[in-house]
Amino acid sequence: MKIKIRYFASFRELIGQGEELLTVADATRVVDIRALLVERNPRLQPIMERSVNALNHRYVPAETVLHENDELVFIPPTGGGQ
Amino acid sequence: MKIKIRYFASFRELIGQGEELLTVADATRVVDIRALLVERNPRLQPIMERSVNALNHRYVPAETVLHENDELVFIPPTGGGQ
Amino acid sequence: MEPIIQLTREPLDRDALVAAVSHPSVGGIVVFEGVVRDNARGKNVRYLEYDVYEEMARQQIATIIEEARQRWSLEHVAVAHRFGRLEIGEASVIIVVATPHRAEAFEACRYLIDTLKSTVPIWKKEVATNGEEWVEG
Amino acid sequence: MEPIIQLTREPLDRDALVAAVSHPSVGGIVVFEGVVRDNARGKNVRYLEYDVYEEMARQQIATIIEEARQRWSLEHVAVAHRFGRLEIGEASVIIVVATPHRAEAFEACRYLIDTLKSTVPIWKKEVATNGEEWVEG
Repeated sequence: MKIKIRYFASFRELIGQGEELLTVADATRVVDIRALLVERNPRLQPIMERSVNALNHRYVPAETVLHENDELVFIPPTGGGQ
Repeated sequence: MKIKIRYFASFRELIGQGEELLTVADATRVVDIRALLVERNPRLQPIMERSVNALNHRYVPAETVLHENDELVFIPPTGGGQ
Repeated sequence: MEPIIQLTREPLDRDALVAAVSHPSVGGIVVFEGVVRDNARGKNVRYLEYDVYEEMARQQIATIIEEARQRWSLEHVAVAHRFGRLEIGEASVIIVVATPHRAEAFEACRYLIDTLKSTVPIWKKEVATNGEEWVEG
Repeated sequence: MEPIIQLTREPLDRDALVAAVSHPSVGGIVVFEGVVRDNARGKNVRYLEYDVYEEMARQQIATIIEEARQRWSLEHVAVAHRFGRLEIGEASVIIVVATPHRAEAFEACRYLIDTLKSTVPIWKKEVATNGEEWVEG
């Protein structure tokens, strides 16, 4: 099945693009994609560790299972400024 | 000696004027003026009881002694609105 | 900067007050604006009349700004209060506090309006459909 | 009224936002405005770049406004956030809360900006004289 990943902020700059389509196996979880991206690009590891996950515009735990056409985004820490 | 009394808000409306000059004995205290005004105009009593005193633009206790040319104001409760 | 203190019969100018406290080191601005409501304590308010003991109000506002400046290391503060007749929806008071970080701006602005209401000699008369009254407390 | 939520590259319009939440029942308006500072963590900031995950940010802002509306019985709220490049002194965010009494407006406005900062997917890059960095926390 296909999912879409969108990249923002430091992810977008490190990866060099704003989004990509990925073909993954059924029952793939968010945590698997996290591991896959870091394996593919080890420089992502520090920011991935500080990021949470959004699936279809909602925060979700890393164990969440993906479905066809899902939109996945890794959310680095927000809240710049006090 | 002469002192000036200025009236604001409900005082001004009850007394019908914005200020008056009063000739008083030496060593007259604020509390004496309070009593004098209420004696002269008993309708002032309820608002006088809820008011504090300002002498020359500063809050002062009722026991404060007056001096020539002092400006005395009775301050009803402020703070309309929450 | 010197704090800005305005007591005026004219409409208050929010933008001018914010501009006056703006500075490159400012990161957060909190504005409080008190507005004339159409109702109070079950009455239909037609308009308000504010009376002010101007010389003392000015001194008293300067005093509470000085307290706030020391407590929160404020630099940029403006306090404006209108008096005379005010219609529904018009601003009676505007307080602007600008600080490097927002927490201080919120706390100082709240302190200023609460302390102004309780200690500055400004009084409000509500003229309602069924009579008028100087409002206390 | 429906809360106002704006995410835009254009300069934010404080007066339009205040006007949008004004209503005859309103007695207190609190405005928070976040402004680009010329310094941060010892660096000289040249400008900021805001990135936003727009669809989710809009939903998330709607969610936190709904929480605030229930908690403080709010009716009149506007939240606007700018993105793209912002210069020193420009407003990145404006939150306006208008309520019958001021306590609720202060508390809700503070809650909204604090919660927005921690939960809404908007990121800030500081471009300083000695390099650039996505700011966290």
